[in-house]
Parts: sequence; C-alpha cells; structure tokens
Amino acid sequence: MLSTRFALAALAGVLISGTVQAADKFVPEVLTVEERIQPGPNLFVLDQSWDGSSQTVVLSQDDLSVKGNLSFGIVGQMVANSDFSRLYSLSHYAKRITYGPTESVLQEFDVSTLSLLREVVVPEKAAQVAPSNAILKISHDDRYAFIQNATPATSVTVVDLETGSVLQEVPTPGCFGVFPAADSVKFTTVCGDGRFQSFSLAADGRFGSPDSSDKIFDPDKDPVFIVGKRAGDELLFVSFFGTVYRVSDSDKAPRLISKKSFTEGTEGQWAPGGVDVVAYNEAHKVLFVTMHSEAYNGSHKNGAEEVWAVDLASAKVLGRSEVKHLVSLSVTDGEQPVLFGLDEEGVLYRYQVKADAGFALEETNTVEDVGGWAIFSIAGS
Amino acid sequence: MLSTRFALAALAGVLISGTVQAADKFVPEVLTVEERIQPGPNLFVLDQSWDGSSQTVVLSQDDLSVKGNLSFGIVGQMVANSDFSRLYSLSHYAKRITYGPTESVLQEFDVSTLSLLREVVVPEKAAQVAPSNAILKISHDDRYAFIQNATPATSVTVVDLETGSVLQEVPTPGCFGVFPAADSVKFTTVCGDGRFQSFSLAADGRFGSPDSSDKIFDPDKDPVFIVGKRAGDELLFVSFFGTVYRVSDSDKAPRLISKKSFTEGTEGQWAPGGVDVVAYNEAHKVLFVTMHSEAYNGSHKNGAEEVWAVDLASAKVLGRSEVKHLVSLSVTDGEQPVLFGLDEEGVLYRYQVKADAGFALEETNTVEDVGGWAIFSIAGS
Amino acid sequence: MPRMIDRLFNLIDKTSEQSTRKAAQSFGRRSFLAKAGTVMAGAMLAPVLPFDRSLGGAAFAGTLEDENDCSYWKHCALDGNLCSTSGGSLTSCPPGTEASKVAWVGTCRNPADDKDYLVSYNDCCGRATVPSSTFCFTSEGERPGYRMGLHNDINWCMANTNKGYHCTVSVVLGVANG
Amino acid sequence: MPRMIDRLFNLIDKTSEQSTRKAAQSFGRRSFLAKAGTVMAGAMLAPVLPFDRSLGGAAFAGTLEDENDCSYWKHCALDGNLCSTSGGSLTSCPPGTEASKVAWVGTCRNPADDKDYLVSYNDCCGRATVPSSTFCFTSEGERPGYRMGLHNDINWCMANTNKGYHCTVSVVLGVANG
Repeated sequence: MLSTRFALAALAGVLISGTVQAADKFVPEVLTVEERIQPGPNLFVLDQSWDGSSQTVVLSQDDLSVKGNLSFGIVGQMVANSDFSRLYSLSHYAKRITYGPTESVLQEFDVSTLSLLREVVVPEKAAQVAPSNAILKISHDDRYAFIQNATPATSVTVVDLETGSVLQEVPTPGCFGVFPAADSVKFTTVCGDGRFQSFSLAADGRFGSPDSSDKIFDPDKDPVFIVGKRAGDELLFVSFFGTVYRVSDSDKAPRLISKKSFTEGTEGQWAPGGVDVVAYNEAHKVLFVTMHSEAYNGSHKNGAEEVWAVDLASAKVLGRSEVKHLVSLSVTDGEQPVLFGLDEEGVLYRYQVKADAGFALEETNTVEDVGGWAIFSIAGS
Repeated sequence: MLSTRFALAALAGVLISGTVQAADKFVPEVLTVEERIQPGPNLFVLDQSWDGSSQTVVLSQDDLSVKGNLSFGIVGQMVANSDFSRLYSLSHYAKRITYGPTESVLQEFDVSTLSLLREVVVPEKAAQVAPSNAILKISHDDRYAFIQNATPATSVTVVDLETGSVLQEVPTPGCFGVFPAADSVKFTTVCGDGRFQSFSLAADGRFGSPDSSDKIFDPDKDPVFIVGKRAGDELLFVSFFGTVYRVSDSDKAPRLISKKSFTEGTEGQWAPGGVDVVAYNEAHKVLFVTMHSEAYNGSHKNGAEEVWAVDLASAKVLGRSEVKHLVSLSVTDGEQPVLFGLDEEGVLYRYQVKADAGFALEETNTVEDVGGWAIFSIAGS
Repeated sequence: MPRMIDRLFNLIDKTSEQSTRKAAQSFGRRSFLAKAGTVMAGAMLAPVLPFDRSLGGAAFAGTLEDENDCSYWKHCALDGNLCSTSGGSLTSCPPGTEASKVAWVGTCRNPADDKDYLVSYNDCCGRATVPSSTFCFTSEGERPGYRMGLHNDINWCMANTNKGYHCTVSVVLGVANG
Repeated sequence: MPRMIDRLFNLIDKTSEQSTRKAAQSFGRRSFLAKAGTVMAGAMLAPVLPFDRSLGGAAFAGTLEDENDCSYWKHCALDGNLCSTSGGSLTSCPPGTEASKVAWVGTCRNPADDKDYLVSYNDCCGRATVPSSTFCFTSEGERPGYRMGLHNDINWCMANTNKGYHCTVSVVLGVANG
C-alpha cells in the first residue's frame, strides 16, 4: 500500500516547495457535502439550453440567494408537484448531444436534497419547445405526468408516476398545451379552431375521447397565449390583444365563463407580450401581465415596459408599474404577494407587491446571469 | 393518401388566411443543403463547453467569414491532420451530459464537407482539460492519434487510424503533453522533473520504454507552458518568465539545443501569459508571444497587453505590438504571415503581420462571439 | 401514420412547385429563442421594437436590402439563427447539416412589389448553432402550438433523427392571396 | 490500480488530519476556465490584474474578509466557480453534488497570521455550474499538467463517475513550512 502511494506521488509529480508542519493549534478543515438546501420558500428558475444541459436553479424567495441547482438534458421543461417537494424535468438526450438517436426522459428530483429520485424514458416525440408552462404537467393528485408531444401531429403522453411507466399516448389533433384539472384526473387543451377540449381518466383507467367546448376564442383575430393559469376551478388565458378568458374546467366539457378586455379604451396600443406573460395571485384574485405599448403584428413576444395588475372579476386595471424588459412572471399566493420577473438576458427581479397601493411593484432584489436563457420560473411555497 | 393529408392538415390546425395563387412569373425557391464549404484557407476555432456541445467553427482566413461548424461533446479538444483535410475532436459524452457513465470519443470529420467520417471510442481516462495543443495529436504520417490521459496518473492512448481502434495505452508517469515527431512515429512529453521523454513506435508495433533527455528546465523556477510548437526538427517551448527552450526531438532521446531569455533586461516585468501563448512562423523563423507586464506569481494565465515577435535563433525581440486582451495565438506560415488572436470573451482578431516593419500587427478583421469560450485556434492551409 | 407524415413533409424538401405550395398551407416549423447574448443581438436588429425607437423609418428602409439583417422582408416570422450567417445561405443549409423534414410558414410582404408571399422556414439540423450567427426574433402572424404550422417556438428538427437545432432558412414558396 | 488510486484519493475526502496532510503533499485537482461572461466577471474580481489598476491597495485590503470574493486568501490558486455561491460553502459541496475524489493543492498566505497554508481545492461534481456563481481565476503557484497536483486547468472530477464540473471548494489542510 505504502509503495503504491509513493509511486503515485511520483506519478503525479507533485513537489510542493515546503512541507506540512504540525501546527499545534491548527485544526484542518473538513470537506463535506450539504445534505439539504437552505430552508424557506423556493423559487425555481429554468435555464434552458438547446445544445447542452438545461437546469433548474433553486433560489430563496426571500433574497434570491442560490440554494443549488439541478441539471438535465437539452430543451428542458420543468414542473413541480402540488406541495413543491418534487421537481420534474422533461428533457432530451441525443447520443451526441445535438445529433444521433434521442432519448426523451422525465426525471423526478427531491427538492430538499436536490437529488435525482428516478427517471422514466418517454416517447421521443415529446415536444422540444421554448420554456413553457403548457408542455409538462402533473395531475392534481400527483399521480400522473402529462407531456405534450408534437411530430408535428399533437398528442399527450401520460406517465403513471405510481408505476413509473408510460400509461398512454392520447391523440389531441389540432390542439396544444396541457392544463390539468383542479380536482379530477383530467387535462384540458387549447385547439386551433378556438375550442377547448378536456380528456378525462375513464373508469377503465384510460383517457378516452375528448369533451369539447363551444368556440371560445378566435385564433385569427384574438389568439390566446398558451399560458393557462389556475384560479380555483377556472383556467385563465390572456389573448394577444389583452382579453382575459375565464374557462371553467370543473364540468365534463370546458366552458367559457367570461371574456373581458383589459386594454380596450387604453391609449398607446398596449398589449401583453413575452413568454410566461401572466401570473395569478389567489388572495387578491389579481392577474399580473407583462405589457408593451405600440403593439403590432408579431410583437406578442416582445418584453414588457410595464406590468399591469388586472382584477379577475372585472378585468379592470388596478395598477401599472414600470419594469425592465420582462418576458415572464411568477407570483406567490397570499395577501402580501411577491412577484418575480425574468428578462431575456438572464436577469431575475424580485418585487414586493404593494397591494394597498395600486399593486405597485417595489424592486427589492436582482440576480444577474441567473441563466443563459432563463425565461421561466415557478414560485413554490 | 389524400384523406391522410387532409386529416393531417386538420391535425396541425393550420389555417393560413389567404391561399397560394399561381403567380405566372414566380418561381418558388428551392431548399438545398450546401455540399462543401467555401474555398480558401481555413481557420479552426475551438469553442469548448463543459456542460454541452463543444464545437469547431470554421472560418475564412481571409476575412473571418463563417464557413460552418462541427459539434461534438463536452470539454472538446481538436487537431487537424497534416494537410488540414481532416479535423479530429476528442470529447466526452456522459449519459446525462454532466452525470452518468462517460463515453470518451475521438471523432474524425472531413473538412471540405464538414461531415462526420467515423468515431473511435477511447478509454474514458482521456484528460478533460481546458483548450490545449498538448492533449490530442496526430502522428506525422497521419496514421496514429495520441490522446493525453489523466486519472490523475498520466498515460497516452494511441489510436491506430488505419484500423480505427485503440492500439495501446502508454504509461507516461509524471509527464504531460503530447508532441509528435516530424518524421517518425514518436511523441515527446514534458516531465515534472524538468526532463523531456520520447516514446517511439518500435519494430514490434508497440511503444516501449521512453528515451529521456537530461534536465532541460526547472519546473519550480522557470516552468514551461505546455505549448510546444514545431519548428522544423525542433520543438519550441516558452517559460513563464520568457525563456525560449529549443528542444530537438529528431534523435532517439530529446535534447536541449538552446535556452535563451527574451525578457531579460526589459523594463516592466514582462512575461508570457494566456493559453496558447506562442505561435511560430516558419518563413521568418519568428515566434509570436502573448505578453503582459508586471508579472507576478500566478499571472501566467493573464491575457496579453502586447504581442512580441521573437527571433528564434537569437531570442531577440524584433517587434512589440499593442493588442487587446489576447490569450491565444495562431499564425500562418509564409512570407506574409497572418496572425489570429483570441481573447477570453469570444472575440477573434485577424492581424496582417508587417514583416518588413518590425513585425507590427495591423488589425484587419474581428468577429465577436465566435464562441462562448473560444480560446484556441489552428491556422490551416 | 408517422411514415405518412414523413412522406408528406418530405414534399416540402423536394419543393416541387405544386406539392410545396399545398403543403405549405398546412404545416410549418420553426426554431427557438437562442441563448442570452445572441437573443439580444437579434432583438436589437428586429425592425420595430418598441424599446428601441432609435431605428427610425430611414434606418429601417436602409436595411431592407441586407438579407443577413433581421429586418429583411423574408424573415418576417423567423425566430432563429440565420443560416446565411452560419455557412449556408438564405435558402441552403450549411454543409454537413440536414434540412428539417417539416417547416413552419410565414406570410411576408415584399416591399419591392408590395405583394404577400408565403415563406417556408425550415430549420437545419444536427449540430449546435454557430455562436456568431445572426439571431432573429420576428413573429409576424406567428401563433402558439394550436396553430402548429405557424408556430415558431418549437424545434422544427422534430421529425429528423438528428434533432439539434442549427439555423433557419427563409424559402419563398409562392404568392399569398390575402 | 484504479481502485488503489480511488482508495488513496478517498483519504482526502475523509480528511482525517494525518492522512490528509500527507495526501495533500502528493496530489491536486482543479476546475477550469468558465464560459465567457463568467470568466470576465471573475477576472474583474481577481486581485492584481495588470489590466485593472482601479483596484488599489485599499480596495484590495477591504475585500479580504469576503470569502465569496476571489481575492479572499484561501482562493489564491482557484480557477473555478465558488461553491459558496452555488448552494454550498467554502468547505462544502452543494446538496445533490458529490465531492471530487482527487484534488489539487495551493499554498496561500493568510494575511491574519502571515503564515502559508496548504489549501486543497476539491471540485464538486455531477451537474452543470450555477450560472450566477462567482468565477475565480487565480493561479498562484499553479503549474501545467507535468506537476499534476498543482494543475488547475483540468477537471478534478476526473476520478468520479459523475464527471460534470459544478464548483470548487477551498479546504485548508495545514500550515505549509516554506
């Protein structure tokens, strides 16, 4: 053993000038590995790469300090389970990263230890899309994962998280985006004809044919962003031109509750724009929307000049705050909401929402370079 | 067939407002794939990633226009064959990019078509090192590839490019860097005791025990950069403090030809610094070196303030040119040298060398963002 | 079924006049938003960003002729890196890459004749993007995935075996009759 | 043989006083130069860059106490991302990562007692770097690969199964007797 050690010392050729002395009072430091992340509510930021590891950075909601990260494959998406104790990624591993056969993988991570729990290989038709809240979802009971496919024909892969296997591929022709129901195993999707469709788990343990709504929106004249946010037993969608569509998904078939514009009558041709353009706070029943002025055909991805607070019931604008060029928002629930904004350059902003002062945003913290292309976040609890 | 098509149209839900009309004179454009890169001499720039695809960008030596790229795995290295018609990469593919079992792969590409010709899986002990000219090399006759290993014990994997298989792992304890001979199948390496060792292909088709030089340099007091450049039947190395070591590798054992300082007697504590700190032009027998002032312990990776032209025979400084923060150089052979410099921010500079005016550098072209971390280039022919 | 789809979309590649025009009505494909630095480079070039009013009408007109500029008319719905700055051209993939089997479609007005044209945006596939290539971020007539053929947030290398997104071409398929 | 090496280097992890000090004499390990933006961020923080003379003596002294600053004394030969800004600390790897089995060594002077200490720079392994983490780029006493134990251009996750470079810690092993 000793001889091996000395041989190795010679191999590595290390000749430190000076030797270690026993300093009476010196106690050598000990290398360890942290077992758990720092406590407190988490913000999850997705940094998506198309030619390398995508990752989720986990930060403190309080001060945006970094608690750690998770890394996975290219064009990654993420979603958390209902209590934010598990984070799921969907990403893609080609044999040579950007070429060769692709393996698409759902990965389950434990949030408190940032450890990989397991992997489920899913059909490689899983959509490779920019960061989105519509591609990877978990059912209300944390039992199933839903994955949007595109070949470009569309379908949804259902993964049974109890068995860790693919349950079914559900065809969803002409529709895109997955939005699970709040109290049943069901998902709703948005279709190119302006209707919504719901697919429910039937008694036979399979998802059968869809239950369809009437036409809810006009995809030509007032297309909705596929950014559906849960508000109780409703799903909220905002259109390119600033209409809030409230869609009930608590019955068998989805149904329009109301459709109201929050831009009508406003000067300056304001419109929503960006990526994850809407965040919803439950306590105040308020939407926050990334807004830009002088909208034109094709400006719907432009970053915000302002964030507007919009009342869910009335679609009245309760407040407008100037912001840097934000493209995505997430917000905490509760009476004192904290809003998180991301721009396209990897800057993350934290705002305290002044609910009693017209929902004005007070910037409290920022992180630069939170990712190379970090434009999607989830505010956990 | 037709019904399938219409079904698909419905699936994808595309409803372009407006239909295509047969415009009498309009000829639709045709999508093609370029068969070959643009002609003319190439510059190869390595953009190394540690969590995604590394790549080689191929540019025109004349105007730095991009001709295309090649992509491979993480921590990639590159080398060209003798006539620059083949480019080889060494890189690493872990199952989950940054975790899981690793496959280290030598890939051979055809330069004119930028196509992958073949792959050889090599032992995963291949060193994962910052971009370097010492890690991956090709023998003078283009028959063998040499790959530096580190576990951290060091060895060299020899790949037979005729059979496309690993020939041998040659132990090189205490030594690092591979520098093939100019006219025989042999490589020389630099050792921690200040000696150089050569390993030759023996009659039995194997690399046997090394032939060692006397002590050539002092690794404590005047360590050399592992940036060996070929100059005829010599290898050139430059030290942290500005000594040029000319080492002959044309006999069985390497041998010091001369050792001369080009910084001695210069004001300002100038020293070489960066990554690929030396480039050598054969026509003028001149070295170009990235130089910084006020050198200190640990400044040997600092970028340059000036590039110095140094005469090989006399080690006299023939010229000094101010440059931006360059860390790596490559240069063309010939009477009118063109020098290429890279900084750490992915900016590439092209300089015309004024050989008749003190080897002054005239900046002619630049490319920004030639890579995220592109600090190594090869000037082909 | 997948084979059917492949066959159909392959028609786009072959670009025979008849089939292409019809196929173009039905399908689309598109690239993605690139990484940080590049995104902003592209964003700066985008024609009428409300956040950069320094680009006046004159500047805009002046760049119309440069096909490597994101304001070039054919790029009106292109969210990706230009192949013409990646070793290819406006209508050709760089050497060593492969053309995507499927594509998305834009309708762009040519200022020269004031007509609308259908533009097929094919991705070129199988390797990483060229870092210095021009990233464009325009979305005229773009729609989310429920109008897949107009959607440009998705990797249109999806139907290829080698799916790595490399760059995007703008291929004019025909005159659109508004 | 590989198993022997593993066993030997594992001693560093266990960091029992005796074995560590001796092992530290023999081996080293180190991270790498990070990607562009980060590199420069780190470079700006490095103590005595000749290209940034704005950092006068006072400024330098003022940052000595901040262990997340690259000028902190323990980081004198650290070329990598600080684990203390990645979810770990100066001596601990972030949760979910693993410590490298091998390490490189620096000799750094502690300004508090003006003594030289041996510092083991271990990499933490198995995932991508945290983009916002502080990148340091110091190389006091650093040597090329022919002095492997002092070399910091190599990925010191080399002996781990999960080799992805994540960040680097600075663990003080003992007093060096110059």
